[in-house]
Amino acid sequence: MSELLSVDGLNAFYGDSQVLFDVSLSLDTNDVVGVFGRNGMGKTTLLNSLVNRIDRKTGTVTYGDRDISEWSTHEIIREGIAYVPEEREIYPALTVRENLDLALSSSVPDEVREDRIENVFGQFERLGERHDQRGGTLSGGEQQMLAIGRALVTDPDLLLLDEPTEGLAPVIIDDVVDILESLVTGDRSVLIVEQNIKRMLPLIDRGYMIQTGQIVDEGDSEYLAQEEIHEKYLTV
Amino acid sequence: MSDTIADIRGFARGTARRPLLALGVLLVLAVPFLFPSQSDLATEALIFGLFAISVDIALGYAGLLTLAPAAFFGLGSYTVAKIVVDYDMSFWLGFPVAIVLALLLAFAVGYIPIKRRIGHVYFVLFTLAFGAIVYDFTFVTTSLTGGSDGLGFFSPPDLFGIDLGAQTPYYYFTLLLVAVVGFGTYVLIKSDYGDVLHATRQNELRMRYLGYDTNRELMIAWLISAGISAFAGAMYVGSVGIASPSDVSFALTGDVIIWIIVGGTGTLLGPFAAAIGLVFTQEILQSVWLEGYRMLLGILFVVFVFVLPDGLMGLIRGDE
Amino acid sequence: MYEIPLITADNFITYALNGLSRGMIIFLVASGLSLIFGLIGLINFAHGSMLALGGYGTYIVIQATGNFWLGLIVSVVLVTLLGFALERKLLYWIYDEPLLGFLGTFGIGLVIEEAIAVYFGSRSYTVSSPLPESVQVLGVSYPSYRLFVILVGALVALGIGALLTKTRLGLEIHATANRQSTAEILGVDTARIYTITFVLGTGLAALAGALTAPITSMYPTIGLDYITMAFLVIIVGGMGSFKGSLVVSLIVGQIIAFGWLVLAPTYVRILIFAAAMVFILYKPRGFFGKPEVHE
Amino acid sequence: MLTVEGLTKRFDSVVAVDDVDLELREGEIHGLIGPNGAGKTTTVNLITGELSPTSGTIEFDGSDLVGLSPSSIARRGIGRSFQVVQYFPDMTVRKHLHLAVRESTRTVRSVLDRGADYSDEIQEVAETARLEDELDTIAKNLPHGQKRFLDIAMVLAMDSKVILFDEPAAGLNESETNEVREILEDLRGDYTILIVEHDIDLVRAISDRITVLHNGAVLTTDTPDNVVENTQVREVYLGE
Repeated sequence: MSELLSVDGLNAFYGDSQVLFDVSLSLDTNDVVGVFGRNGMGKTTLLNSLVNRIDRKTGTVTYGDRDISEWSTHEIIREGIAYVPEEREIYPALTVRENLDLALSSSVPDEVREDRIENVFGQFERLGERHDQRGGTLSGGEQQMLAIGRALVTDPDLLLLDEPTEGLAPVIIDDVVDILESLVTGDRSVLIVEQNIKRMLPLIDRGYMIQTGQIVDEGDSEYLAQEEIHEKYLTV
Repeated sequence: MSDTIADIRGFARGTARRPLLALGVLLVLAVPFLFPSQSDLATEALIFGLFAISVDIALGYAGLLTLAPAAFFGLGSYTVAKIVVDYDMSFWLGFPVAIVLALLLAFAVGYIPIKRRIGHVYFVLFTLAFGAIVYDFTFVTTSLTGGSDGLGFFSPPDLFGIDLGAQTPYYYFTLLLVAVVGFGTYVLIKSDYGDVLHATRQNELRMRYLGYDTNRELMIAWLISAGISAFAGAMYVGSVGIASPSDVSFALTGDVIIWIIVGGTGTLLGPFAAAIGLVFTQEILQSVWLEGYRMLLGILFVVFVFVLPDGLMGLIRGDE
Repeated sequence: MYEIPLITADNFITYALNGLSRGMIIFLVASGLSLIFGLIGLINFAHGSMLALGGYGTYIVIQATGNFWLGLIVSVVLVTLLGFALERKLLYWIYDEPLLGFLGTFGIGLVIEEAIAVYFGSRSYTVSSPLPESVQVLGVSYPSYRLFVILVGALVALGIGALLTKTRLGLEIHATANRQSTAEILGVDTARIYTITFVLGTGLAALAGALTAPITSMYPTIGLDYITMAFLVIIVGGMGSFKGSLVVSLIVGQIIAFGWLVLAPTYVRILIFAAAMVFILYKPRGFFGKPEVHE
Repeated sequence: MLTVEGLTKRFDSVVAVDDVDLELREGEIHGLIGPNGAGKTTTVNLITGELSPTSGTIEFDGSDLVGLSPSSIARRGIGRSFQVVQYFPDMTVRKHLHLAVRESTRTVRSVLDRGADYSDEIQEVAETARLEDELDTIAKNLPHGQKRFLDIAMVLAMDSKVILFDEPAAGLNESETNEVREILEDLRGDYTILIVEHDIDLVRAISDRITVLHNGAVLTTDTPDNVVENTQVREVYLGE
């Protein structure tokens, strides 16, 4: 397996405040990697810094064999990285179809475009049924599906998922986890940040623990399944 | 290059500070003797300097982006002219009346936008509309304002046997008042109140949670600014002898904003000096290239906005 | 004193058409301003000077060639290019600073206005109508050129409306205006969207200037009068709302046309500005709600 | 000291804070924890007057605070710090503290009040907040950790009786977090403190009692040890 994404010595700042301290991690092609930690520990900031959606950072981010640390967000996305933000960020006034269409680059030819969108509708039937409905009228679970669909429609090589189960009712979390399961089996690399480690363990190959902006532990899913680790980094 | 700037900066702030200041004071005092033909212009320059100071309080210290300073300046000049020309009453009565009217108008206009925190963008547009209304108003209310002819002509009366209608006495009269009001403003801004405004502009949220009623503090700055603008307008009409729509025009508002940006927002002295400097520059340039003056002024302004947004005072002060 | 003219069926139609053509010009100015504000958040004070350039540019070409239509096209194209250069070289840097954006465009507007004054002097210029004849509309005889202006305004409204709601570009503009950072993570080059929108808005202002030249006389500060009105139109219409700027422009056009029957023009202006002040205080999002371009 | 009863805040259809009861006893340090979106910051914003509650009462020193503006609540003696440090970038540390002392001590609110010399109070507060050597530093030049101390110092300078700390350790490294902890320890007993914090270790170490919020409602209020043992709380945090 070859290394797809590598992060080296990443420090991230919001205004004056330093949120990440010397974070290094890597992800191989077709790997599914999790980053776990309590709220406020820097998980979202980590993903935001990978796509340069943050005030200031130092350190390098290498994707494939290219240094993308200084690229602008849309350039990184167009390179084949898709990002599902924590707050989903669905455009409320646009229809489901328009939300998906927007994510497809204008260089994608019309036929392919239609196919891709239909693929997403095949995967998420509920979105297909609601293709003409405005994003703002969807339920929380449907919005999460749309957010994921919006990432998948571009057929990305690397998928970044920020707390896909956050703020959802337990039943809906089950649905979302099912969806994630179907995603991670394909030949696609995924980086998930989550608080809810137990639901994610079956999905991931490897994972990191993050605490106050630092990577404090790492290991395969078996290692991370130990209760002591959860005790130490995740619970009260 | 930067060494030279640093040297000049050090010179202006250090050893040369007092002598420079003294030289400036002497020059200002000696204007009627050195350049007798320029006394009127110097009077105008001083008044505009005070006007720039007053607007700097609102714009530079309180962060209220107003596009209506000329409305208050004009209110000052029209009030005095109205009282002298139409009501045939004392010139002196005009001053307090002008200030009181300006305070009332400023309160009426500013109360809701300041209280509701409508934000910079809306405040700019709100005052733009207000300024446009006041300007239009001077044209249509002919019986009140004289329409496009304005209200004139008259001369200020004698004071202690000195004819203020003459150039030199009015210059010294203006100098005295500008010095007193300007110094008073300086003292006020150097007191805790200046820090309160400065802090409010930098972080209003923090100020509120330190217990400051920031609406009230901003309102006070807005009123002081309007009052002094009107006072400057009142002095101005004494010098030119006529109140006319140009006293409330958007062009005047544009000028005062240019003075403030070129001099440095929130520095008082900078806008004051820039106003005086640019009034004289205008006079010199106008004799050379009459039509092009304002274009050059505009280019200067654009350069300041994009290259030196802190203004001349910012350049002298450096990064403290 | 002002004489109140009688309203007959005939002159009612004439006034309504006058209001419509005036409203269309205001709309061309306001919609560009509104697009730029809605997307970038820039209070573009240089917008009025683009209108002035459009008008004077047309005049220059007419002096040289005698052809109004050529003048219209040339001046709109040149001003649009100027807008492109300004956005890429200057304004781009100050989008994050609303104060500098306002001051910077104010300064640029001043320079352009004064440059016009240097070249043409402060006297006003008029351009003779390229369509001097009149035609019969609804039983009244009405100047063809003004009908042409109404037509152009309507076409622009339809065209921009379709651009915003039906095209890929419109989708990207909506996404950028609504939440720039989200558009970026969907791969939209938002800097490019900013440039396109600014240039489009500038082109509309230039078009308004060229179209208005045969109707009203031109003077160097003509832009200021138009943008003051246009700013207030977009406040009442809802900043960034394309539909809002169209509807309110047309209403203001009618208010001016019929208002002049009963009040001096200046009073009509004062009333409109006063109404706008009330809107700023109590309904700052205007009639058409949130700043939304894509409807 | 400060008693919150039945506090509820609705945003449209969302209930951000749901019938919360909270009592701050005089001199205690009270932790307020809960997962994201539990309503911690909203609760703080309701107490300080930033938001007005849909229903409920907030009683302080025998009077109801509901409906008062943030500035008048602050003047009554409730100070707060912010998640994102709030300060005046271009002013010295001394000026910050001067402004904070001034508004809380002056009785006549006139513009021309030149202000007394508060150097004693400033010195004392600066020492507590580990800033005694930085009094003449311009705030924006302080390292982030010391900006955090400055935020805290301003609240102390106001001479508040109750202090609400909203994530005082956010964005700090370990040694800075320890210093914040020491500062809080120094304040114990002199002030009544509510602390909202993600750093559970810090909250556990310092609090006399902890209230856990979940989905806007109080899950439990108890001693730190009991809260940690509480199975409900553990479930909420692990999301099981």
